[in-house]
Formats: sequence, C-alpha cells, structure tokens
Amino acid sequence: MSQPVLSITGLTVPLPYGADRANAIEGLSLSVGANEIVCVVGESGSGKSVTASAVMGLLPPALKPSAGEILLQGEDILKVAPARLRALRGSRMAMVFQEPMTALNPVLKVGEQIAEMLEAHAGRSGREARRSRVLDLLGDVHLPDPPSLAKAYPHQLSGGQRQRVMIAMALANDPALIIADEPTTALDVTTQAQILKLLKELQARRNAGILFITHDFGVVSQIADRVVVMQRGRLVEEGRADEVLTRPRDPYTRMLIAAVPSAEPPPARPRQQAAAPILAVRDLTKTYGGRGLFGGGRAVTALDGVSLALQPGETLGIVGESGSGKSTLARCVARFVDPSAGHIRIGGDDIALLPPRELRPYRRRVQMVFQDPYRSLNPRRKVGQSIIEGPMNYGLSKEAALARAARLLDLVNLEKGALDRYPHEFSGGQRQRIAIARALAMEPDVLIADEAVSALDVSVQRQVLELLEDIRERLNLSILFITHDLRVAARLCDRLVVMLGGRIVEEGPTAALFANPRHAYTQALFAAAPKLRLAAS
Amino acid sequence: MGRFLAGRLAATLPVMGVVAVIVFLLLRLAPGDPAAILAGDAASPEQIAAIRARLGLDQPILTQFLSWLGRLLQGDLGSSIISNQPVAKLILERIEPTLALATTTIVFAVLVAVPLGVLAAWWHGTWVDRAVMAVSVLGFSVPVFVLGYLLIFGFAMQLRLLPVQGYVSITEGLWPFLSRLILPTLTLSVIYIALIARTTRSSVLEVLGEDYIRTARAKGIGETQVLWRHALRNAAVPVISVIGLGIALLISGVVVTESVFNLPGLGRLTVDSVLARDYPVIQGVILLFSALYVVINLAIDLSYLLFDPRIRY
Amino acid sequence: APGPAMAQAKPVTIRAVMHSGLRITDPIITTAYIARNHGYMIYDTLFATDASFKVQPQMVKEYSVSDDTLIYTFTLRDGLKFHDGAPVTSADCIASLRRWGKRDSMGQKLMEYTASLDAVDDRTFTLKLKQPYGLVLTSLGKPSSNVPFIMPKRIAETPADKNVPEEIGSGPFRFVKGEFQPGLKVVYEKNPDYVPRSEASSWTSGAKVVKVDRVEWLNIPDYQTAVNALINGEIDYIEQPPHDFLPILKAAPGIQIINYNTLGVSGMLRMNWLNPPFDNEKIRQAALLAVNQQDYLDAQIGDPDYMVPCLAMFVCNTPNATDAGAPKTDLARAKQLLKEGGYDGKPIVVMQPTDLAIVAPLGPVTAQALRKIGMNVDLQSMDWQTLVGRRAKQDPVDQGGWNIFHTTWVNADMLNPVSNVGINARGKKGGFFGWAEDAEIETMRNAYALETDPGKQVAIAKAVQERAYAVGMYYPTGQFISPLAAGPKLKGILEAPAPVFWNIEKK
Amino acid sequence: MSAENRTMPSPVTSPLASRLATLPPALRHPGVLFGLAVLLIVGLAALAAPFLWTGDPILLRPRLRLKPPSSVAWLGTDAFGRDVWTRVVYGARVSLAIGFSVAASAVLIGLFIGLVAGYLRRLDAVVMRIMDGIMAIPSILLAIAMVTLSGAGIGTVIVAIAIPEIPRVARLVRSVVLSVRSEPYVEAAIGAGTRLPMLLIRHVLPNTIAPLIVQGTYVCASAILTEAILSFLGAGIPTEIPSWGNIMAEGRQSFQIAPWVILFPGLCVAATVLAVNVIGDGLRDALDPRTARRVGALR
Ligand SMILES: Nc1ncnc2c1ncn2[C@@H]1O[C@H](COP(=O)(O)OP(=O)(O)OP(=O)(O)O)[C@@H](O)[C@H]1O
Ligand SMILES: Nc1ncnc2c1ncn2[C@@H]1O[C@H](COP(=O)(O)OP(=O)(O)OP(=O)(O)O)[C@@H](O)[C@H]1O
Ligand SMILES: [Mg+2]
Ligand SMILES: [Mg+2]
Repeated sequence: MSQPVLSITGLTVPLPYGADRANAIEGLSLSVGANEIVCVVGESGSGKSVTASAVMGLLPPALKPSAGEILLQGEDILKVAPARLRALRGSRMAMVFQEPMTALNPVLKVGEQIAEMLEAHAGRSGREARRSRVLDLLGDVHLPDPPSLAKAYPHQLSGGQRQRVMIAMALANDPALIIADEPTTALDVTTQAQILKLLKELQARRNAGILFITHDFGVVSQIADRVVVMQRGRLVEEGRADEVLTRPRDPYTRMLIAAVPSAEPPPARPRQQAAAPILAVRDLTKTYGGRGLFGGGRAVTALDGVSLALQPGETLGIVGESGSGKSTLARCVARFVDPSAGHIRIGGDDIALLPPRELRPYRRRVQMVFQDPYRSLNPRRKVGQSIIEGPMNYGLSKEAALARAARLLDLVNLEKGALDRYPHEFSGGQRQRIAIARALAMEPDVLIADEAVSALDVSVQRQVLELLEDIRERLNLSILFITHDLRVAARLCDRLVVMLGGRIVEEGPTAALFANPRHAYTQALFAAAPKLRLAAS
Repeated sequence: MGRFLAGRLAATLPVMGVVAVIVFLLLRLAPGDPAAILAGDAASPEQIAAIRARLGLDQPILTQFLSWLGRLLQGDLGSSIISNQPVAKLILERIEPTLALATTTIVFAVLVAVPLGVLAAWWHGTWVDRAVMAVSVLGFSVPVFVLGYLLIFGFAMQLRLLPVQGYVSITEGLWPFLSRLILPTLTLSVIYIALIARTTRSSVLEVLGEDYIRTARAKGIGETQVLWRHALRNAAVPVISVIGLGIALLISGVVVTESVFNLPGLGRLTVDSVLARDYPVIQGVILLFSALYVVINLAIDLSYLLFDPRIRY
Repeated sequence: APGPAMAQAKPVTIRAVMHSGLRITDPIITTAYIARNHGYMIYDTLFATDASFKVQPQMVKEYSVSDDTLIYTFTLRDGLKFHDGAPVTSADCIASLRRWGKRDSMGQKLMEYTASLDAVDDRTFTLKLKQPYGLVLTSLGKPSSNVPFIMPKRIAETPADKNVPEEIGSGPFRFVKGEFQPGLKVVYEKNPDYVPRSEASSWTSGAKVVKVDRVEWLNIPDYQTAVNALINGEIDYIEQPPHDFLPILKAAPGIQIINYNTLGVSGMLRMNWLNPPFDNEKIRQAALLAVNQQDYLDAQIGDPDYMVPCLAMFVCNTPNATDAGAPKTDLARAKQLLKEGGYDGKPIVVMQPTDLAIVAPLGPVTAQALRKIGMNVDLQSMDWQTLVGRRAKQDPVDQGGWNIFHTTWVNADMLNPVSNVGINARGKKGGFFGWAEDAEIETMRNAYALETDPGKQVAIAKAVQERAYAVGMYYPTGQFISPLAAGPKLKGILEAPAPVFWNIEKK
Repeated sequence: MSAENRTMPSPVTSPLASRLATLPPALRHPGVLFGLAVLLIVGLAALAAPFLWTGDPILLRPRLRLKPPSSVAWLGTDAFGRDVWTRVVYGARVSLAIGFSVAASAVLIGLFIGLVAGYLRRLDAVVMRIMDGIMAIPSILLAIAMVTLSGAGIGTVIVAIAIPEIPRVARLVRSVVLSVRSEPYVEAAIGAGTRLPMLLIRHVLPNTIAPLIVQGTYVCASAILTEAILSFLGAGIPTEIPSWGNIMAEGRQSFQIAPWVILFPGLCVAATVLAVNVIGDGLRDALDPRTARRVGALR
C-alpha cells in the first residue's frame, strides 16, 4: 500500500475537568488509504465524532489534543498554521456532517453554499465556471433537476436530498479524504440505500479515502473495506470488514454484533384471539393547516382514511416512508392532535372527536413513549416526580404512587435510587427505560411507541427491545410500535402495517409480510434494507 | 402573503381601537381641566363652566367619545383646545424633526451596535467582549438628559463644533440639518446601541454554536466570511425584533431628547399637550403613534422574509 | 411672508427665548403673561403707564374729563392703522374696551360704573360714568394682564371666552401667521405703517420705534439649553433665565444681564378659606406667624442681589407701599394660636407644581415652616396644569380639594387693592381661588376705586393691607427681580413692566 | 463553547472549588457575584440609611443652597440646601423599591397573562391585541397620564412604569409557552392526565424563569431610569421623598454650577443599573436552557 491518505497515530484528546473520563480519545491510531472505506463503529460517546473533528481541525475550543499526530497525506494537521489548515479544509479533506437538517445554512441557497466551497479554494475562478460545476456536482449525486434545485433553500429539500447536497459539497474540490459522520441515521432505508450507493460510486470514481462513522451494522457490512471499533475513547479492534463482522475478537465487538437484531422475524407468538379489539381506528383522516383566521398556508393530508385494529396483548408495527403519517397516526390515537374525521374506539367508546375536557378518563388507558427520551422527560424534575405525576393525577396517594414507581423501576432494571436523580444523569438507554416506566405507571391498555429505539445504539437498543418483550408478556400489554428499522420491526411485532402517503398500503402478520411482500413499495422497502453477514450469535 | 398582509392590517383596527379607548379614558379621568386653563387665573366658576360647555366637556364621557370617533371616521382629528389649530396641522408641522431624529438614531445605532455586538460575540469571553458589554451597559445607565447636557457641554460649549439646539429642515442644507441632529442622535442612540449590541451579541453567539457554522468552517473559508455571511444573517431575526421593540423605547426617549435639544417634534407636542390637557391633540398624537407602531411591526415582520427564507406568511 | 424689500438684505432678526410658549394668542381671554407680551407686540393701547406710575396717552392724542368727572372724551391720534390696512376708529376702541371689560377684573369694575361708551365721530368717543370713579385712567393704562389692547371691531366682537380668530392690531409689530407654531415659535415683523409718538419711551408709554426687521420668539423648554444657546450666540435674548444660571451668564463674555422690570415679581402663599383648618382665622394667623419670607427668597432666588424682602402687599417702592399689619415670625405665638384654633392634626394638602421652577421651591418651605409649629403637612407634587385644575375645586380635601398653593405675580398687577386679586374678598362669589371673604375689605376696595384723591387712596390701601393681614388673606413670600439676559449684539433694551421689543437694535 | 466550561460541575478537588460548587451554578458566574455585591451594598445602605451619618433628608436650609462638598455636607447641598449625601442614601430606598417592585409586578402580571394567552388559544388573540394596544402607547406618556391621574406618589409611579412593561413580559412568556407546549415532556404530562394549572406550574413555568430573570433585571434597570425621566418631566415622585431620579431632575438646573447634585445620584444609578444588568447577563449565560441542555446531553 502506498502512503495512506490519513494516518492518525497516538492521538489523545483530554476532556475538560470534571467529565466522566479523562480523555475523549486516548492513544488512537488508525489510517485510511486511497480508495478505501474505513467504518468506525462504537457506542455513543466513544469518541467517534471527536476523532472526525480533530482531523478537520474543528474541535470545539474546550477540547485540545494533547498528544499524537494526524497526517493528511503526510502533513500534520495539528501543527500547520491556521491559514494552511483553512486551505486544506474543503480542498484536500471534506466532511459530511451527521445532521443534514442543521448542517446546512438555512438562509443561503444550496447552490450558493456549494459554490462557496469552490470560491474558497480559488481553483475555479469564473462565476460561470463555478455555476456549471455546481450543477455537475448536483447531477453527480443524482439530485433531480439541478438548475432549479440549486436555487432552493435547505428547508425546501427532503432529508435525503439535503444529505446529498452535503455530499456534493464535500466532493466539490475532489478531496483526498472524505469524512462522513453518521450520515444516514435519520433516514428511512430506501433513502439510506441511495446514499450509500452514491458514496461508493463516487469513491471509486475519484479514488478518495473515506472515513465513515456509523452505528448501523447493516451499513457497515454494505460498504466497509475495513472496520475500526471504538469504546470509551480507545480503539479496541480493527480489521477487514468481513473479518471483524464475522470473526470479532474483542469481547466488546462481539457484544455489539450480537446485539444487532436479525432480519428474520421470530416465530409467531402463540396468542388467543380476543373477541373485541382494545383499539380500533376507522377511516381516520387528518389534515394539517388550511383553517385558521388568517390562513394557515398549505393544507397537508397526513392521514387519509386509515383503519386498523389492535387486539389485547398484540404488538402492531407501523413502518413506512418518512412523512407517510406514522407519527400523525400515533398522535391522533393519543389525542395530542385532533383528527379531522374518523373514529378511534378504545374499549367501546369513540374518542376521536371528544373535547379535551372529556378525554381525561381515556388518557390513562393510552400511553405514549416518545422517540427522544431526553426531551420527553422534564429536565427540571426528578425521575421519581415524573413517574408518579400521572398516577397521582388519577387519585393515587403519594406513598402508593412511589411504591408503584419503585416496583416499575425494578421491572425496567433500574435501581430504586434512580427516583431521586435528574434525567440528565442517565444514559440514553436508561432514559428510554424511565420513559417506559412512566408510561407503565399509568397501567395503560395501549402503549404507543413512536421511533422509541431509533436514536439508540445497537447494544442499548437491544436492552430496550428485550424489556418491551418482557413487559408485554407480563402485563398483557397492547403495543403500537412505529419504526423505520425493519430489523427492529421484525423482531418485536406480531403484525405489521406499511404506510405510504397517509394510507395503509399493506398489512399482515410479520412473518408473512417479510416472506411475501405484495405491494410495490413494501417490496422496495425490503429490498433496500442492507443485507448482513455477521458472526453467528 | 397577500392574505397575511390583509390579516395584519385588519388586526391593526382592534389594536388602534384598544389604544383609542384606553387613551380616551385615561385622559378624561385625569384631573386638570383645559377650561380652567383657558379661563385663566381670575376666572369665575361660571366662566369656566361656560367654556366647558362650549368645548363639550360637560357631556358624558361616552357621548364625547362617540362624537370624537364619529369625526375621526370622517377623517377629522379635531382642533386643539388651547391654540385652536387643527390637530392634523399641528402634527404635520411636528412630524419632520421627530422622523428625522428617529431615522438618524436608528441608522446610527444599527451601524454602531451591530458590529459591536458581532465583535463581542466573536471575542466571546475576552476583554473585547467585556469592554463592549461594559460600555453598552454603562450607556444604558446614564439618564438621557444627563448625557444630553454632557454632550452639549463638551461638543457645543467647549469645543464649539456643533450648535447647542434647534432644528433646521433638510431643505435648508445638509450640514445645517445634520449638525443640529448629531448631538441628539448620539444622546438618544446610546440606550439603543446598548440594547441592540447586547441582542446582537447573544444572538450571534447562539448562531456561532450551530452546526452550519462548523460546516462553513469545514469548507475552509475565512473567519470574516463565516461571521458576516453565515452567522450574522442567521442572527438577524432577533436583532430586528429588538429594533422593532425598541421603537416604543425610542418614542419615549424622543420626549426628553427633544426638550433638551429644543427640537420641535412630536415628543414635545405630546408632553406639552398632556401637561395642558389638550385632549384632541393628545388623542391625535397617540393614534398616530399606535398606527406607526403597528406599521413598523408589520414592516419588521415583512423584513424577516428578507433574512430568513424559512419564514412565510 | 417677508416683503420684497426684506428679501434683498438678510433681515435683522432678534431671536428671543420667552418664559413660555405662546399658544393662546388672545391677551383678553387669558391672563397668561406670554399672551400679554404678545399683545404688546402687535397691539397698541389707548393709554400707558410710565416709569413714574403716571398714565400717559398712547393711541389717544388728547382727552378731557368733564367737571363732574363723569364724562371722559378721547380723541385718537392721526394715522393709526390696523395691520390689515383699515384705520383705527372709535368703534374699534369701544368694542375692544367692552370685551376687555368682560374679562379683566379692573375692567369689570370700570364697566360696573360705566353708563355708556359712545362714538362721537370716527376718531372721538366718550365714556360716561354712573358716578365718579377714581381708576378710569389707571384701568385704561393698566400695564399688565389683562391689558386693554385695541383690536378691530370685527375681531373684538368675538365672544369673550373664545380665542380671537385673527391676530390683527395696530401695534409696532405684525404677526406672521404663516410661521406661527403654537407653543414653539412666534414670528413678528416690523410694522412699517406704525407711527410712533414723539415722546421718549418710558415703560409702555412714549415712542415705540422698531429698529429690527423681525423678532422671533422661541420656546426652549430647557433653560440649561437656552443659556448655552445664548452663550453660543444661537439666540439673542432670554426673558427670564432662572437665577441659578446668572453666575454662568455673567461669566460668559459679552452677555448682558438687564433688570428691565424693576417692579419685579411677588410670590404668594394662598390658603383655602373653605376647608378646615384654614376656615379658621386663628389658624390662618398661626400660619402667617410660622413662615419666614427670607426662607422663601433664599430657596427661590438665592442671590441677594435679586431679592427684595418686602411685606408690602401693594409692592415696595410704589405709592401704596407700607408694612402695616405685617406679621413677624413668632413660632410660640403661632403654636398657641394653633391650639386656640383647635387644629386637629389633619394633614394640610400643599400643592407643589414641580414643572414650574420659580414656584416649585415655595411649597417645601411652607411645609417645613408649618411642620415646625406642629402641623401635619401633605406636600403633593404635581404639574402646574393639574394644580390649575385642582385649585378651582371648592370641594373638601378628601374629595379632591386643597389647603394651600403658591403662585407668583408680576408686581404691575399688584399695585393697588383693586388690581391685586389676592385682596379680592368676595369669597365664592367672584373671589380668587381660596375664596377669602371679608365684607370690610370689599367696602374699602370700593372706596378705593371711587376715591379720586391719590393721598386718600394711599390711606385706604394701608387700611386694606392691615385688615388683609389680620384676617389672613394671603402671605407675600417676597419680591424679587427676574432680569433678562441678552447677547452682546443687542442694544437699547428698555425698562418696562413687561418685556418690550421696540427700541432694541441688533448690531 | 466556553459558557459550557463555566457551568460544568466543578471538580470536587480544591476546598475553594468545593465551596463554590455548593453555590447554585448561576451564582458562580463572576459577573453575577460582582453585581450581587454592589446591590448588597446599595441595599444595606438603603436599609441602614438613618445610621449612615445622615441627617433629615427633607430639612431645607435655604441659606446653604448649592454648597460644594465640604465637611458639613460631604456631597454638598442641593438648591434647597438639603444635604445631598443624606438624600442620596435615602434615595436608594425609593429607587431600589421602584426598580424591584416594577420588575416584580411587571414580571408577575406579565407572566400570568403570557401563560394564559400562550396556553388558551381562544383568549390569545384578544389578550394579545390588548397587549399590543398598551404597548403602542408610549410608556412615558402613559406614566405622565397615570401620575397626573392619581397624584404623584411612589405607588402611582410604580404602577405607571410597570404597566407598559407588562405587554413585553407577556409577549416573552407567551413565546416561551408556545415553544414549550410542543415539547414531548409537556405532551407526556398531558398524556398523564395533568390538569392545566398544574401543567403550567410544573412544566411550563420553570422554562420561563431564565428569560424572565433577564427581562426582569432589564425592567428593573429601566424603571430606575424611567423614574428619573418622569421627574425630569415634572411627573415623578414628590420632592419630599428623595429618589435618585428626582434628585437628578431637580439638580439639572444647577448642572453647570453645582455638578455634585447630579453627579452622585448619577453614579449610584449607573452602578446599580450596571449591577442589575450584569446580573441579568450573567444569569442568562448561566441559565441559558440551551447551555444547560448541552451540558446535560454531554454527560
Ligand atoms: N464540546 C465538548 N466539550 C466537552 N466534552 C465533549 C465535547 N464534545 C464531545 N465531548 C465528549 O467527548 C466524548 C466523545 O464524544 P463524541 O461526540 O466523539 O462521541 P461519539 O462517539 O460521536 O458518540 P455518538 O455516537 O453519540 O455521536 C464524550 O464523552 C463527550 O461527552
Ligand atoms: N404540525 C404539522 N403541521 C403541518 N404539517 C404537518 C405537521 N406535522 C406533520 N405534518 C406533515 O404531515 C405529514 C406526515 O407527518 P408525520 O410526522 O406523521 O410523518 P412520519 O410518518 O412520522 O414521518 P417520519 O418517519 O419522518 O417521522 C408530513 O408531510 C408532514 O410534513
Ligand atoms: Mg457523534
Ligand atoms: Mg415520525
């Protein structure tokens, strides 16, 4: 192998005083060769993003590397002058940031933002030349109609499109190194697949090295040449992708890989068919906007005559394209938004159009677990207070509510002491378990989980999924489970509905649907899911 | 957009209605009697009562309000009780100096405060930041009239660079016009600069922490460009809001500044007519102020469109 | 607009800052001094008082009094012309006097005794009295508010409680209507048609020769600014710079400080006779014994050069001056009177106008004096117009009434028992605010008005003053002189009981 | 960002650090400490006014008017011969009282209105139009009208200055409420059947505190200044009750011959306003929910 594009040796970045560990990264060494894709995986907070920022010279001021070197084609990033560093950024190395929603400047047209990259590195001087180059780039990343797209603002693009704009920007000056930090976390599998394909194509064409950060093993297995595994700031394992995935040596790697849910639905659970569904939705329609005194602008039909039924003890999965109305459905059922028309029966009563005042008795029976566990807990209230709030609203005494909360914490595998701590003192997985405990404290009939595990890394995700499996058995709970991760759906759900454009396009038992998808969109969805070659667990 | 405009303009009516009612009640409940003022020192109660009757001040408040409203709807603001001049004429005569002062103040304040705020945010936590903040807070701490006197003392009396007082219309030459506005503008803009600079600082500071700033840096563009092109435009909306909110503040400040520098503007007209209980003039001026306020707020909301393409109406 | 002749050379303009802004342009409906000053600019008077308190003809060429002193015949000078070009006629004078007679206190009195006013011809008219009356010429030559200014008949026929529609007189200046901004700026230009008398100027009598093209009155509300502007040469004249600024003005090069009104100004402490405790004569006397004039003058003026300690109600250094009956501060006696009067400790409401710098200091001084003898004082700050509204209320204190307020008068208004409103003892029936009521004084005032012998008038005035102090009509808080300040370019500023702009040159 | 370092929990290693760590985080900010110290001094001086070598604040000595600072009158005398030091010390009582009660009342009332308007859609339009209306009336004018309406007095001045501030506070609170009401934890609480008053108190209110403190300090500072302006216009506190505002307003006449009358209260106003503003800025830095969230998220 010739000189690597990027070679990091012995890099250590200390954390500021008072953090949970001394160094964000410690003695890290890794390299990326030309025309090579190196995937970095590891738990949340293991230092992946800090590594990426260090390479770009974009560490936050609080973090200063204390040892090691970062060679970009032989030049030490940590030692070069700021002007030189600026010259290197964007021309020799470029980065695709994790969050396409926030990484683009909302007030500048995307074309301008790409052109700025060219401008900054003088190479292409003429305004016209730059313009045509921008259009070429937009075409390269398979964006439709580049001339009009270049004039769009970021908020006018879908998540996938923005992600591709970021990539186009990164490629603008043919950099030798591309760093991509979890570029697909927020995307549904179809869009994700497009982007991965694109990256691979481009890399091959331009002979660049790519450092790709992700926690999705499906993605790793699809594109990685080599894999680097990080834990608590250290590199614990490194090797060729197929080797690491199929024959992991480090225990941590093995644990991670074992946590990846399989795409095969487990055998259907034996359940007795109840006579009446606990939740029945019929012809539910929701139109946003359009009304209002001074006109709310465009009207969006987010739900268009959706019907479904949920049996006691059943877990119903909802999958579908981004923007297909999944969250809207969940929020209508929980009555956080008012449906425009239709029926929602809980037990026997139709609550679809009840005024808020009369909803209170039903609130207890339907509980929701939100996608973002941190934001769904009031940061200023102790965990205990959050859990007992609901039961006490319905007349339980404080002692009884606390006793129940303690029991539930035990159920979700947290010690009792957790009651007196604040949400920020917990990890993401723990918080999600607290949120589940809070929902369960209401002793609901139906639990709605909207993307409740999407933000978690695989090991934590696995804990939460296990917890849900356990609880639904013990409490005979009905669950409406919304996800874009087909593996997760396959693992947990008894039945699945597939949504597209506000309608249900297909529905059936999980195994049957996986085996034999009939609707074209369902087929596309399954096809897009990354295939995995993993170590047998 | 059209509907938004129509809606907003429609919403001004209730606002102005509220203002009209509040002001009317406040004035009529306040003690003091323009008739007694007109009648003079040696007037008998009968003479005062006769004047009250002639002015219609002996009618029930509701009747007075309705007749004022009726005339207003015909576009008639009435006449000053004291000087007998039409209110519209009085206001027209006074509007120019106030408008001139307000404009120079806003322009000057923005030109100074925004760069100061940006600098402070950029040098966040350093002495530059602290100096800018200290200066702007200090500016905020000196009563307007004290500052006015100090400026007059320094620039007009000691250095003899500028005139002490007065107003000259721009039609009589740019320098005569400007020279008389410089000190009042400085005086009035200090508070304003403090307010805008602080808002700009915190707003830019917030934006500097955003992901797209990191993206911009990752492109390898210079820091100046990061600051002006990427940060400032995103920080604009709160800054514009505070400029808008500050206009109410400006109107209050104008009152004092106009007296100190003897500018024949609306602020003085307002104070004079309040002190003389010249009801029709006060009502007219306040109505104008509230209309102005509504229009300015609308303009500000519209200007958001310029800075943030995500905002639509 | 300035005529073509003026447009050629730059007009010589005096820029003057007056004590307040002109809003009401009718010197008959208001007693406001600014309106009086305005009146002297554009109107002329039949008679005028000179520096030795003698009444001299002004518009009148000659006059005669019948032997029974009941018929006065007046003949106007030649060539008197209003600014609209019309000649001044007897009819104009009669209408103007009638209107003035409805408003001015001396005018009202004169009209009481007047049987008729008749035109003999265009330039001659007569005033016929019902009985002999001593103050006919004194009234017609009255130097201060309300001055019987002569207006065209059509304007003088405006109801006496309505502002005149036009500012047209026959005086030495013309009002420039187009440049009038109420409360801000008044512009006068020289009246080229004015024919001055040949006598030397003395107060408001004699020649009124205008030596500049324009006079602009500006209202600069902040004296600090006005003083600075004068020093900087932006203005030429400040009518009444507060005394605290005089040291600065004196120190500034070329600034002249001129005591133009040697008669000066008097302060007045006025009690409300309708409300307890000052409905009780003993307590009013207690108050008069508690206060000390020197304190007022010190607080108000500060500079001894400009104060005239004086307890004469009809103004020191004038014919009627006397200190008869004047109280001497005596706290022990005051306390005793207070006890005798049965003061119950209820708070005394003293109104203090904080926006009127010359009156503002009086309230606190009174409060401190009354507290010293054990009165409970509620000193209430307010703006002058609130005070003006509130002092007209005859209600009890807890219903918006009041106990004490202070004001100041130009001494030209205080010279005799008839014109001095503080001595008006008619109570609620036409008395001045405070509504002092005393039949004895009213009788003496009438006697004074009817008395034609100046020596006897002086005796009556003395008796009135003694009685007025004894019943506690008011307390004079002291006389003072308010000088004017002028820039180095002004020459020839005249002494007068009101600021006048004729005879002033600007070089 | 360095704001985060400052608010990172301090290491429990040195004794000083551990003592600092026991302070609420907002109080550890140096600006806040400085501001509090200044306010404490001014506040104590106001409370202990009679014991600070002061005389009678309303004792007129007309013969001693406008005397420069001397051993008799440390800070000189004003145009009534009153002792400036005494009046400035007593004036602290009034000025602080005005600053704080205006801030407190404007914040409390504005908070209530903002919460209600932000949460009850139906009231929102009406209430906010009224607020707009009040906001459109120049505050000085309203104050003059109020003062002339009910007479000059501390109470009136406080009400007069507070009223125009209420709409600004209400707007601020409303905007916070609008953004908080869609937070998942608020929905979670609704889902848990929490009734409206509790929902507002427990979940919405705490989020308004940080911006309200900033706004409150701003209002407090500007109230002290507005009182001075009102006195300047002759509609302020009665002269019998010394306040920094009316001392300066009365002293402005003698500004050039007796600058001490204005200078000392002016310095006091400047120091207090500076202190209050610095506290406000410090609290904003320290309590910024974004900073707080970022710190939390990092752990
Ligand atoms: N600005 C900062 N100031 C202080 N500590 C920081 C900062 N940024 C990151 N850290 C710390 O550095 C460590 C590594 O963070 P990093 O963002 O690299 O994690 P990551 O591996 O990217 O995790 P994730 O998968 O959640 O994105 C964490 O302990 C984090 O708390
Ligand atoms: N408050 C709202 N106002 C207007 N439109 C909305 C609102 N919320 C959602 N929508 C629109 O309704 C449609 C469905 O949104 P929803 O959030 O239900 O999608 P989703 O299936 O949950 O998507 P994702 O997987 O991206 O979360 C989208 O087009 C969205 O833009
Ligand atoms: Mg990361
Ligand atoms: Mg969703």
